[in-house]
Amino acid sequence: MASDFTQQIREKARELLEDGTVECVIGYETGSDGISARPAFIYNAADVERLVFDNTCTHNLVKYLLNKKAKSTAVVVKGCDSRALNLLLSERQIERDKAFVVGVVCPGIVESRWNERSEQLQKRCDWCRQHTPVVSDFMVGDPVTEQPPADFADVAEEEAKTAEERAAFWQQQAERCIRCYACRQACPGCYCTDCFAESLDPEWVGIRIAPAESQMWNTIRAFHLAGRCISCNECERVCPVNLPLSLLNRKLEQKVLELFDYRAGMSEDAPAPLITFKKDEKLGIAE
Amino acid sequence: MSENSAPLIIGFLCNWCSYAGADMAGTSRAAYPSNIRILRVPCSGRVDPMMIVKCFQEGADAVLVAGCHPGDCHYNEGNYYGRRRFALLRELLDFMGVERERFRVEWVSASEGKRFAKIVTDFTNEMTKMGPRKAS
Amino acid sequence: MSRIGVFVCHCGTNIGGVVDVPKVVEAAKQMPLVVFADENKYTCSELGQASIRNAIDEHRLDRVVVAACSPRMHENTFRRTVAAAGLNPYLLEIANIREHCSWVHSDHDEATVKAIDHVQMAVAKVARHEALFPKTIGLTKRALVIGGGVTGIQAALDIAATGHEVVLVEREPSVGGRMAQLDKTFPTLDCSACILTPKMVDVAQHPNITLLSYSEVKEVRGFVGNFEVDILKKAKMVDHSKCTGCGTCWQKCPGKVSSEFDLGLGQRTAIYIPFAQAVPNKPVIDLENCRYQTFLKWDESQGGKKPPECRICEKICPTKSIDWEQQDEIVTEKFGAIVVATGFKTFDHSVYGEYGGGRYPDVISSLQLERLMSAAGPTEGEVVRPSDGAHVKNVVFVQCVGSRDDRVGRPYCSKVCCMYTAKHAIMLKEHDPDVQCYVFYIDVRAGGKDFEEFARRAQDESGAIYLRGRVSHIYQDGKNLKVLGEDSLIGRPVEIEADLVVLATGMEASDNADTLAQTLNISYTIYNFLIEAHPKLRPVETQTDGVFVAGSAVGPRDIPECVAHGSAAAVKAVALLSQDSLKSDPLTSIVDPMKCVGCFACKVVCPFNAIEEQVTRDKRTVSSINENLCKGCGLCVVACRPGAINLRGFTSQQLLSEVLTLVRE
Amino acid sequence: MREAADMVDVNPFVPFPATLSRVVDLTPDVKLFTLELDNPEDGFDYKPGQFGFVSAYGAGEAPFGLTSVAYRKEGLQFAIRSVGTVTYALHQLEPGAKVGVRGPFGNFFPMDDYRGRRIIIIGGGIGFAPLRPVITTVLDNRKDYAEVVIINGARTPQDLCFATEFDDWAKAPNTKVELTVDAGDDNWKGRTALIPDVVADLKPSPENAIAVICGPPIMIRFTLQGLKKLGFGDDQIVTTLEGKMKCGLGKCFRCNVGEKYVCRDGPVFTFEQISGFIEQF
Amino acid sequence: MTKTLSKNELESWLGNILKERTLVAPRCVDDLTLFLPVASVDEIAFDCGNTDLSPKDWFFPRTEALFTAEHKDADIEITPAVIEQETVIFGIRPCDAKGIAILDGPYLADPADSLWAQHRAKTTMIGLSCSSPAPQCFCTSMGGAPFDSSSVDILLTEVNDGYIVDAVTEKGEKLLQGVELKESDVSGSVPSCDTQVPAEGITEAVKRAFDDPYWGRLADRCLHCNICAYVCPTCYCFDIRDRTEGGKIERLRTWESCQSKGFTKIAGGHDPRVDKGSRLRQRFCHKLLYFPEQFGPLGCVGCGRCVVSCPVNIDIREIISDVQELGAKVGEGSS
Repeated sequence: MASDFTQQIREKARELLEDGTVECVIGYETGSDGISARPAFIYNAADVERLVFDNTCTHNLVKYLLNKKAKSTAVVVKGCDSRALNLLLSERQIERDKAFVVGVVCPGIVESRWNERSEQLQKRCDWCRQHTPVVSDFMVGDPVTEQPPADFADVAEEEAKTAEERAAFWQQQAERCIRCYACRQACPGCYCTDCFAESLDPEWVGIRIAPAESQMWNTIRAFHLAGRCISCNECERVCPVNLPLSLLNRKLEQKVLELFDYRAGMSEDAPAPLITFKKDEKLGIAE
Repeated sequence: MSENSAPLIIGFLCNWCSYAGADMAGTSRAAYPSNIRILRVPCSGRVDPMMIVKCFQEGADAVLVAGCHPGDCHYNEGNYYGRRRFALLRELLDFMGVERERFRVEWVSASEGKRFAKIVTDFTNEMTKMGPRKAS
Repeated sequence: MSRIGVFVCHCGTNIGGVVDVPKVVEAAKQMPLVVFADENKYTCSELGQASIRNAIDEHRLDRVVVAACSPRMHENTFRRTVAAAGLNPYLLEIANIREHCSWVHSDHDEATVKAIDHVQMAVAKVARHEALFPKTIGLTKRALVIGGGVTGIQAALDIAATGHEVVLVEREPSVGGRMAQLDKTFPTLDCSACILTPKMVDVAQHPNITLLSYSEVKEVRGFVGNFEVDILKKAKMVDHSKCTGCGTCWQKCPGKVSSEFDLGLGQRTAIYIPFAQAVPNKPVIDLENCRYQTFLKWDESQGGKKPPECRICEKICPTKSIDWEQQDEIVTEKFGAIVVATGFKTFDHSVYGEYGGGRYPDVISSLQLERLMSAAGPTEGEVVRPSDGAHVKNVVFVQCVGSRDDRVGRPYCSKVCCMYTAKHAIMLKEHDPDVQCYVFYIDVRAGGKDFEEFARRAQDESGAIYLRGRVSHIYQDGKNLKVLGEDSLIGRPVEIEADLVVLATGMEASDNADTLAQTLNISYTIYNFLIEAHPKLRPVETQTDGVFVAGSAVGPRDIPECVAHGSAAAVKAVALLSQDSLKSDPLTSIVDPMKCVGCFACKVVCPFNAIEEQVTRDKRTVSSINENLCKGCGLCVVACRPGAINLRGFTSQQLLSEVLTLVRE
Repeated sequence: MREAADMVDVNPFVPFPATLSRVVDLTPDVKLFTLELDNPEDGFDYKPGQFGFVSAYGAGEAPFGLTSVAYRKEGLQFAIRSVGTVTYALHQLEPGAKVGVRGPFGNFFPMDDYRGRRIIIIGGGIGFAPLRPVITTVLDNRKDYAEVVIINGARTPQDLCFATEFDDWAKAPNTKVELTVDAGDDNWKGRTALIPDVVADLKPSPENAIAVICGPPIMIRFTLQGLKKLGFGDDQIVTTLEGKMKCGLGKCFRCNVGEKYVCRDGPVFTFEQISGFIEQF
Repeated sequence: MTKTLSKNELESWLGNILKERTLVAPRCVDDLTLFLPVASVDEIAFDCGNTDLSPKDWFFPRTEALFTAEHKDADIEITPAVIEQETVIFGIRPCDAKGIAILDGPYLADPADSLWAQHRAKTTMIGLSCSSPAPQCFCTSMGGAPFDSSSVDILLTEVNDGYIVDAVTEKGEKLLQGVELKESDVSGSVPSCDTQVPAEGITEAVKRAFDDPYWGRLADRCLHCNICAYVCPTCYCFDIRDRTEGGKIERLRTWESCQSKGFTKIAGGHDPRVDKGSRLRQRFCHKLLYFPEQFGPLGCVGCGRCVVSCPVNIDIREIISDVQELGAKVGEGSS
């Protein structure tokens, strides 16, 4: 399967580069450990043989489309990642006609780190209900009927704790955070040129690399993604100190689903829940 | 934190309904505990969730946001957006250990002075019972 | 350089009695950037204000904090005070230590602590205030009135009377609206046409009024004082500049169709004026039913014999006014104010299956009865049965058809039905003493000058029999109708044989009221009635400055109310137009184009369409605020993740520094 | 090398305590701050072109070129434009306010080497500020230098720094002062042109000359080209670079251009040196 | 002859140390190993691999007050930060220790950074030879070795029944005073770190490849996530800002990264290093060109943390070989 996907992607890439449809193809290639994939930028048809697709292709390449300079780019996009396309289209951050989407029906992605590759599927794959891309110009693999995703057991588990325990838990996580902002840099939904976290005036987040600031950062990061997070889980994957960031996103995802019956990035035109409203909705606020 | 061990409550009141409601509480001498500190904002929809998180992160014990009743917003829609933001924010805060009780949203009209006083009184008592925030 | 002065008010004993004012003053002196602090017995008094002005000079204060009563009380007073001393009025902040402190707290120490905190917050905020200047914008001293019913006519005439230009847009070929269709008006029974027609003529002749009949409003751009409106002028096919309204054409036109004005009870020609007293009294051609058009549209393939070319009107027109080339055209006009008076339409009773669902010709609506009664109507005032033209003897009136009825989604009361039904009963009796009227009602609502007397008159003098109860069923029985109902007062079923049944159909918002509301960005109810800015205190204003509403477009109203509201709206419009320039509140949002990422969440949430798109030098599309539309709610500020938008007077910096004084001290 | 243990005492990040003695508005958004050290024995001997960090406690510190000359003993002067949080905070301060100052840092204009040479001083906007000490030094020792041309440009007449001193400068023998703005106003008598155009128009001779220029990057680029057209060699054109700095001590390596530290090896460089840098500036 | 210490003796020794000093050692927190203070010896993860974050935190803390200032009436009173606490770091790897040591270059150069100096003076490093170099390690290529003792005060080398103890410095000697060391002739067999990276002459190569489009291409996939800088033992970029609370002003220094956007943006708005390529190049040039030119050693010690942590697999070892090739090519071109 994988080898077959790889072939299809290479052929399409060659075609697109040769006929000048795109200047660059963003895909995956084998990394320096020889066993896991990394993002690859292919500019010449001659280099398409570098492209691969396997179950270590974890990166959400949509992030790279935010680089506005690229004129026309083809990008290899898994089902989950593809939701980011809708998000960015609806927020007018990318232009549809500049991006050629090579959609890949996702076979599921395994936990892998540099030089470590398990056969264990990533947890986001259990949550995933979008193995088939929602946007694509060329589809690799046959669309599958989506299975209902795993429930929010992880969230429930956290909620089972007392508030005090939760506070302590997050405090302890915050102590680890080094404020590198990798979570932000990897997130396709984080594209602000000036992030609130670096604003000096108003200074929302102080300079200290300390729990209070880290919590402020992580809370607002999550909230800015409320109803926008497409749960590709890149933030958590890249975190060098393994903060359970997905818990926050998931909590909000769950609530957004429950209160607004909304799932981010499923369509280009459905307005994100926080920029719309229903007059008579009951949200458990001041009722 | 406020000087005394009593809880520090920060209140964001929309100018058109709730701030006026608090004024009404004054004119009708409806007494309530003095812990609350009131900021005037044009609309409950102007209250940035970041501001609320900041309050808690900096050690406030509780936050009250009060705005016009749904349908009465001076700007027609402000409180509807606010309602959605706050509904989510409260969940997130609670999830991170800031008990949902500590973040209250109320609709208070300009005529509900007594009610405003009651809300603040109840809120303050509840917060005193809960005691100061534990972590961070 | 910030040099802040703090003025703490005793307000007699109102504040001083609880808050230790001298202590607050001392605390204020220690606050950063505060160079002066003092107390006053009554800061709002001339004495108190003078002390502020003096201190501003003496201590070169550039910002002022007044700790006193609610800003809602005296903010403007003190803005004027500092302005008088040469400071920008927006470099002032009020600390509310009366309503929010001394009046609600009894413990002196606690109240004093809180007062100090509130002063500290005000100081922190005022330090970040910036001088703001209201923008003055010019305005077009013309008004647009949408809707040529009695309300619109009244508004147009009143505005025109003050010397301002008015454009009156009417969808139909003639002004007059519903009132023109009425025979008499309650409770005075004066002839509707007789009192309306003169006003219609005035409109046509008034030098300040341009009447655009057979036209509709399509687009509205701009803002108060500076609206730009696209108006669709439907092709009349008749050059009104030549036409003299002699009437030859519509007398000779062979294309006959049922008349909208007479609600299907009469006929009109294809080239027509809706009714005799129409204004303008010049015809339009209804292309649907014009024979020449059918001739043009005809093609061999469909077979049959070629229809005649007709063009009779063209041939006989003495002034050669028929213009087959005319096209719909869009004209764009500028206005300073807009009055919306789109009126109402009557409820379509065909949804009531039990009343025959519109199948029985002799079950008619009360408006149809008006046409039958009207001397200018299809029967020249003879009240006869549509089915066979027989004179009527037994007439049953059914109230609340499409009113106070949840089943048909019309829970509201249409307000006028009780009275016009009484009027009908009285009039029918006058037409023919042998007539017997029965009225099935739920309540008789006769609140209004001489209304109750009028309703009684229908029963006492005209002998109408009022039966309290709903009609359960109406069916054709031979030539006549059987009306089954219940007299709930005696709790017995009643059956009445009637030769005419009149349904008191309620009022509904006119067609496309909602679309128009959207183009004007004003809100409307689920019944598409327009919503006023405040139901009691701002009855003709709307949430959109410069747009006013009047008449039954807002809800069921009778003629005097409509006229009154028409005049009211006119006054508001004139009050606006008689200014030489408008001042825009400077407390609006501003965008930092460098930070804006162009996601336009702000544009989505803005209730006032104040967010515009702008392309920067480096080719990015970013938001910019139309300060004339922005009302300063700050929704966009919160929607803006990168913090590119801020709200003057309530900037994030200011709110944050207020908060920090509380938590970081 | 010395043991860490021997270097623990002096904390180079602690500023000298100083007091604002004078604050003068130069332009709508530039103020001239004069600082007096609270403890003169701290010593702060500096040369034209050097810079210091000024602290507004609570807001932070930022580097500014000194606009005064040490020998005049007029206090430490900095022309500061309100652009960020620190400068904003400084602009809020009044005479008497306590501030901090670190320095002097960096190299300086080798005024002695310039003796006997023709000096062309070209400054744009706030970039003119660090050139003022050069002007003062040259004019105070007028005879030591040949012809002097001063070109000061800004967006508008109001934005010209040190306007009050132009006349005195112009009075000095064999000294020309040229003012230019992008957009003049009704009572503007001077030129309305871009600095590079003014240079092209004046055609200063490169012979035995030194051109000292400072201003926004674009202005520097085009002025540089202009001067080279006139025959100036890279070694005859000197500028003072601006880099993002945090320490001024050659530690944080934020201001580096290639292997060079603007704060320690600079800020004064000839274009001969700059073109030698591995990294483009 | 070598001196040795049994596991138990080691533990009791460490136990004594943490009585009067802060003992920092590798500790397992969830699924991470970090250098953290330990309250008791059994918290120490003795046989962990390389820690996830480098120990630089204990010399160059992620957040540190340079001094505090307080308004005293009309005056401002300044108190420079002083590091009182004596600290012992146990289990530091030779590569990490070297990382700290080479930072003396910039930090102790005149004028010395007194805080760094204090941390260095107050901290004793008990190194632990690298018994099993990880696949990402390449210390030997960077002039280090798994058993390099040059940068620690004491080097322990694990042997079957304990540790060989090598007191390198006076400080180390002091710390060992009163500890019973056995004489023995065991010799620690230390594996070499076999990943070879062609670092020979890399400085010259980088110079030649400086303007090559290579950097831009490499930056294509870079997220500028700063992880490399934050996990690196030799990255020492910092930011400085004030923080006020309750009238007390702290001037704080915190970690930063040359990879973050606007790192070099000046107040006027100009940013000499806007494009991703030049930003990424800055990091490698600093380590492989600028640092060695100024201070001698390469600015990389081959701990391999960035190799493992980089979410997009930007692998410095790959870069070094690429640049060598490029350099060679350019070299030919020019000659």
